[in-house]
Amino acid sequence: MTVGLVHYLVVAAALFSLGLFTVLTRRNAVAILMGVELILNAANVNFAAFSRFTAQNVGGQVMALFGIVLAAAEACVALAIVLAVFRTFRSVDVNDTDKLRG
Amino acid sequence: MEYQSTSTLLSWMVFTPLLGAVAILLAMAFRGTLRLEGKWMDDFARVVGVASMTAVVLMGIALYLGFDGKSTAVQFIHHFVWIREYNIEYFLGVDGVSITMVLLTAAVGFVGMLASVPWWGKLDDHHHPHFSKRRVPGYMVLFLLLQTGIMGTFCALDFFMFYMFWELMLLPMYFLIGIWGAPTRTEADGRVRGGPYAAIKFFLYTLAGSVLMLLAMIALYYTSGPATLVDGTPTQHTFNLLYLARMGQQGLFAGAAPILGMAFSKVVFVGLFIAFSIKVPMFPFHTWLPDAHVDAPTPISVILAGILLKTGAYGILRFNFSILPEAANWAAYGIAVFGAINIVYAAFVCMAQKDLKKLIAYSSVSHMGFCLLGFAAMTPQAMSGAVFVMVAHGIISPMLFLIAGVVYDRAHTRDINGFGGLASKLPEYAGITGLAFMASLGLPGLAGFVGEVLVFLGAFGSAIAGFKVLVMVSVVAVIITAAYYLWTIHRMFLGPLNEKWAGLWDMNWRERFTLYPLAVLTVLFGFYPMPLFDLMNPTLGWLVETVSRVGNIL
Amino acid sequence: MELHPFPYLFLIPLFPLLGAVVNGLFGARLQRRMGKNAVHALAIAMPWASFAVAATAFATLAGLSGESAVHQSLWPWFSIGQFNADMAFSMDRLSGVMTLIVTFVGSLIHVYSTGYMHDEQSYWRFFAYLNLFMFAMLVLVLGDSFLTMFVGWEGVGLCSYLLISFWYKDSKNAAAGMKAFVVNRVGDAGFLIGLALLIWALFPENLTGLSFREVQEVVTNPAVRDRLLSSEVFGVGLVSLICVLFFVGATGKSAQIPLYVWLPDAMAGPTPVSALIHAATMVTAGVYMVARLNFLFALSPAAMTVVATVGALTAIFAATIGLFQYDIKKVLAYSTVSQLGFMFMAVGVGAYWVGIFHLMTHAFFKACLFLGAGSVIMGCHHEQDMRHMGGLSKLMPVTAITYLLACFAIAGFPFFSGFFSKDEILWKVFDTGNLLLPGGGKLLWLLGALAAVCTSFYMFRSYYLTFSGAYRGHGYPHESPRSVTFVLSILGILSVVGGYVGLPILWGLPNWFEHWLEPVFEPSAPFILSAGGTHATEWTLMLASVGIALAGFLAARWLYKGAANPVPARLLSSPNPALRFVHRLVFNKYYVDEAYQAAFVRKSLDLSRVLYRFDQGVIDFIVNACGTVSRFFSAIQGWIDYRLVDGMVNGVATLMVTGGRVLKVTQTGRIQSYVYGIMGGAIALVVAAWWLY
Amino acid sequence: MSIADILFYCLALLTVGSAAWVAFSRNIVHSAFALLGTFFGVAGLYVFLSADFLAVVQALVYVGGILVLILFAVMLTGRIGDVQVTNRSAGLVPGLLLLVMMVALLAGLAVNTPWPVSVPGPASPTTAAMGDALLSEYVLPFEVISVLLIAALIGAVTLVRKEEDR
Repeated sequence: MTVGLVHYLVVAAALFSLGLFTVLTRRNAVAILMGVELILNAANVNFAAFSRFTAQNVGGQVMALFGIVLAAAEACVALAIVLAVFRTFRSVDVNDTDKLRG
Repeated sequence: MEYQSTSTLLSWMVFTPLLGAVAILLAMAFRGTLRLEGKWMDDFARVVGVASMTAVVLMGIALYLGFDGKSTAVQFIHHFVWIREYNIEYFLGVDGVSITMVLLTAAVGFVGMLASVPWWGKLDDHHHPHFSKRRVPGYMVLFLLLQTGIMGTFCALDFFMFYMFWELMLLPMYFLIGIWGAPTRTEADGRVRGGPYAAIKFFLYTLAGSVLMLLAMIALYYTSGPATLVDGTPTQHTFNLLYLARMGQQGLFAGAAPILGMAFSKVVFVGLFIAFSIKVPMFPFHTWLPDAHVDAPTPISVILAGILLKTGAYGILRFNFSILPEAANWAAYGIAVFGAINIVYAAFVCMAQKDLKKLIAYSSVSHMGFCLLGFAAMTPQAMSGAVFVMVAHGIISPMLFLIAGVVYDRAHTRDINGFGGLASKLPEYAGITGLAFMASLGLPGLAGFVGEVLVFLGAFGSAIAGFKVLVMVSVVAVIITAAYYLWTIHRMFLGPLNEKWAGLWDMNWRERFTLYPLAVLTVLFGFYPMPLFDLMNPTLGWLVETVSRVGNIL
Repeated sequence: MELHPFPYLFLIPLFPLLGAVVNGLFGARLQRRMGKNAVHALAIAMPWASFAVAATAFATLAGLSGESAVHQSLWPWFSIGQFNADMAFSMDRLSGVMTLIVTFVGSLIHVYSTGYMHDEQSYWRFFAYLNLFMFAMLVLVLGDSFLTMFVGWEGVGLCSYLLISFWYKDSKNAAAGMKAFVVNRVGDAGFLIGLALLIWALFPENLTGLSFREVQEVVTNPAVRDRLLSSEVFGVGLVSLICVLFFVGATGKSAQIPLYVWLPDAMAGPTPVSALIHAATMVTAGVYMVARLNFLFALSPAAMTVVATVGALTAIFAATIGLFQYDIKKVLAYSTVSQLGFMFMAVGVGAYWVGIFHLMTHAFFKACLFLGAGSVIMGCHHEQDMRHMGGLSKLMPVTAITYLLACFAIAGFPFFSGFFSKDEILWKVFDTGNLLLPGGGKLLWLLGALAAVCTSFYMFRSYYLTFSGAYRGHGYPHESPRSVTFVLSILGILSVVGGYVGLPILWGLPNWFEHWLEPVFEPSAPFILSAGGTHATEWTLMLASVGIALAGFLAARWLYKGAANPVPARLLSSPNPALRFVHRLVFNKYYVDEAYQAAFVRKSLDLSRVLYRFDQGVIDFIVNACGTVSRFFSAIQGWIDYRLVDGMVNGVATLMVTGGRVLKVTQTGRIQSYVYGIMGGAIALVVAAWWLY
Repeated sequence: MSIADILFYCLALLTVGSAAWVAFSRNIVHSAFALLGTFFGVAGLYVFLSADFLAVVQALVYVGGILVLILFAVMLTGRIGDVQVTNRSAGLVPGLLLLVMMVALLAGLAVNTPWPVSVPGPASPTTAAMGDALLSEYVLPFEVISVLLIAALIGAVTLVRKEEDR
């Protein structure tokens, strides 16, 4: 059956879930970042898919563009945090960094 | 536009003690600079106290000389608007009804002051400092405040002002009994008694009464008809007692809207009557008096018995009888019955007393019963007799309490059976006590008799037939009174001298200064009561005439 | 009744008052510094001075017309509307006689007291009280209005209280004094009610004042009299109720049947006191009062009957008790009660002047008897029991003679004063028609005669017991000093001569006394009826009374003359139990005292205790209960306030804390758990949105 | 089933597979490289969606920038030589459960909702259109994004500065 919007949505859903899974189950902060990146990509795929199949204009793609830019900024800051955390905690294990426990 | 100010003497009489009190307080405040320390401060307070009371007595004499007994009008008026919004006026005045009480207040106040000054005579207070040496400035300030309160109560002719002075009287008395009274003690049967207990009981009891008076005041204010303030501004309602009396006599309150379904004037009458009868004290409300007297220091008992009880009786005359004549007629027989109960019941209870002061307190209850009987009889003789009983009792009961004070200061006990044969050791004291007891039991030729016989003879002639029976019952009390007084003399003074009291010494000059003037007054009024009757007869006659003319239409 | 101003009238009561005040206030110092003579000099001078003034007043009175009175008004005492009484003295013929008796006998007794009380420490106090008593008695007698008389009336009661309990160190005397005063007060209460009734009955009849004159004018006016007689109070005739109430006052003062119990105990006082107060003056006040109100009493036969019968009963009752008393003063006390009974019998039947006449003669011989007894007591070193006396006639001749004269007088031997007055009484009683019971007079006469027999018997018994036979006492009795014997002799003579003032008309001799008092009792005269006794019956009665006197005398002489050492207590040891019971009953005064004590005194004490417990238990309990109840409620409010309201506030706080603690767990610090949270929330929202729409 | 569809499925499979590898791999380095596959897969998808400019930017920014950055991070923090570079995930079971539930939920949602699908036009270059859109319709977000980038830049620099001058 021809590739329609639904297919893209399913793929994006899969990407999103895998990303989420990574974030939840990984103990390494960097792995979590990777999960986040997967989630963001899923979102951008959806944007592009909708722009293509429903909006007939490039609005969706502009949003996706912004998504990418943001992802970059976010990754950069996140990694900076990870490095700072690594310097103070000597480890990137998420469980060790629970200083803010209540 | 009537009742314009004629003289400010009354204001001076009411507020001189207050000025004295303020002077003492100021001296207390600046005692550092004035170098008034300890003993000097006490003496200063005493001098100021005695000075202000002497001033009040002198003004009292001026008042007596200036007072025209013939007219029934109010004299020595000092009247100006005080709180305009509520038509409250500063209205002092004195007429036939209150002149005797004002003079009595001045006299007994002076005697009370003399009794609280420990000069002129030895005081045996080695183990417990005599009350007149403890915290003297405070005592003097409160004493003077009390005097202002009482004088104000008798002179005030504005209901609000009357109520204010009525409350002012309570507070100093509470402290005087509480602090300078007897220390707290637990009696044989475990009941806690003592100065503070008595003070609280007195204060709350009278306060409960004055709450009713407050309600009555407000009720009267809002049903009173149009009147004018002293500067002519017309008003819807009024606190002016004389206007209220005039309205009452024109039947305004008799026709007013009923309260809770009962006639207005009856409800207000009962409210006021209960408030005043607590002070009189009347039979069911009298139990505060013996406790207050037993635990109060001597001069306070003098003031309490001498004048404070009269405020209640005066209130009945000034408020219940003048403002609500119909209700007065309706309640006359009831009051008389309570009066008779007062007389006989208290006389019998006196027989069972072991404490001298309690005995005298109950005898006061019995004597004040005569006033009630006299008021209710509504005949000129009974009314004048009743007011005379108030004056006579106002002279005799201070004597009795001073006598109790003399023996208490020496022997530190008031248990009558504990004494015996004092006459041989204290002849002069026995003589003066004999005179006081005889006056109190109504021996002819002394002040007590004049009032009593007038009340008896006057009450006999009252329109209501039941009075004859009440008088006959009250005459029984005369016998019982004689019995318990003589029995007291017997147990205390006659018989062999109880060696325990061999060390007592006879009266000193302080006691003589206080007792002998009263003794002279008792004998004088016993043989020559006319000066007093000239003062009050016209007004009381007019009062009786107006009240009985209105008749019982409720 | 015209009034003649007599400016010195107030001096009569004033002198003794002055004496009393001076001795009272400064007596102790006077006695210490100037000795007892100064004290009694002043004290004696006063009554004699007032006697002198009384005599002059009496003289001026003699010059005036019958109804006139010497009057002086000092100052208005009461005046309220219609009700005014002045402090005024007036002496009409009746009070003139009384004043003379009082001042004369009083002065004599003052002289006597100097001897009797010679070694008494508080000598000045005795004379002060004695003078005070004279003042009170004179005010009573000279009092112009009911109230002024009442001043004297109670003043006398006070002085008798003071004098009876003069030796107060012994509480028995003090108790006797108290008893006297209280019993008098009971009488006075009756008097007051009577007075109130009288006043309010007369007020509508425009009574102007309370003086006897004004009351008499109003009552004697016929229209008023009829209205009074017809009106009733509590179902009893108004006038008779008033009179009976006044009579109650009289019984209190003059020790008649219901209220006589105080007189025998009053013997606890010094003998001159008994002589003056309980024989001559005070006790006669009741008779004077009834005589003074003759215009009232005459109106109601009921009241007169009551007075007469009570008098007769008292006479016979007291006389029987007197038979067996051993204390000489007790004998005389009961004899006084009995003689007073006679006086009231006389006054009760309307023979007022006879009552006053007997009052006068009684004053003389009873004072003489008492003073004689006093000198005997003094002689025997304060021994009052006759069983320890005897044979004193040789040792104390003057006392014995005067005592004998007085006994003859009281017994009613002819030509002695007692005979004239007592015989007249018995005749008037026999001959009266005023009593309710027509034959009543005869019955009362019989009682009177019996009492007369007993009187003469116990008087001579006392004479023989003390003066004849051997001396049974200890110590050596001696004759009293001259002041005592002088007074005794005067009184002895008077008790003989005193009667000649009122000789019976029967003997055709001028009866000055009746003539003198006749105008005073003129308003009651028309109402006094006689049962039409003839001269013959009068003669027979006179002989009968002589016989009575002789009978008593002989019986006493037979029983007690030359009393051997053991008093012949025949009656005591007599085998017949009934007689012994009678003797014990009479000796113990019919146990009246104990009855009164139990009935009235103890009952009123119990009542007062019950009322006091009621007062403390019930009323005070209620007051304190209000206190505790309000404290209880405030405690509840406090608890509510603390537990609930506060509880809620604290509850919220603890809620927050526990909530926080619970939520804290979620802050694990691990990021993934937060993401779980987010995811859980997101899914929940999606499901909810989907489920809802 | 046209060639394009088959190609699309392979590409989709590549993307999802590498994503799964990223999720499940033990070794952090392996997952980093797996991420590369995912990014290229997504770029391919963009091409299918005729979003050519987007595909290029994706490849450039994600692969060139973010992936390199992650690799750096992995290297810097991995403490090579740490034998047990265990990347053991914690709580595997709930994660899987959540994964399946999420996929089911989203896919179900995607399939069931009636998307207002309109037939897509021919694939046309979109760069010019995107440029116009950026500077006309989306100028505000464009400016904001630039500010954000600056802020991120500064933030990252301050975060990793050396300790001593703080």
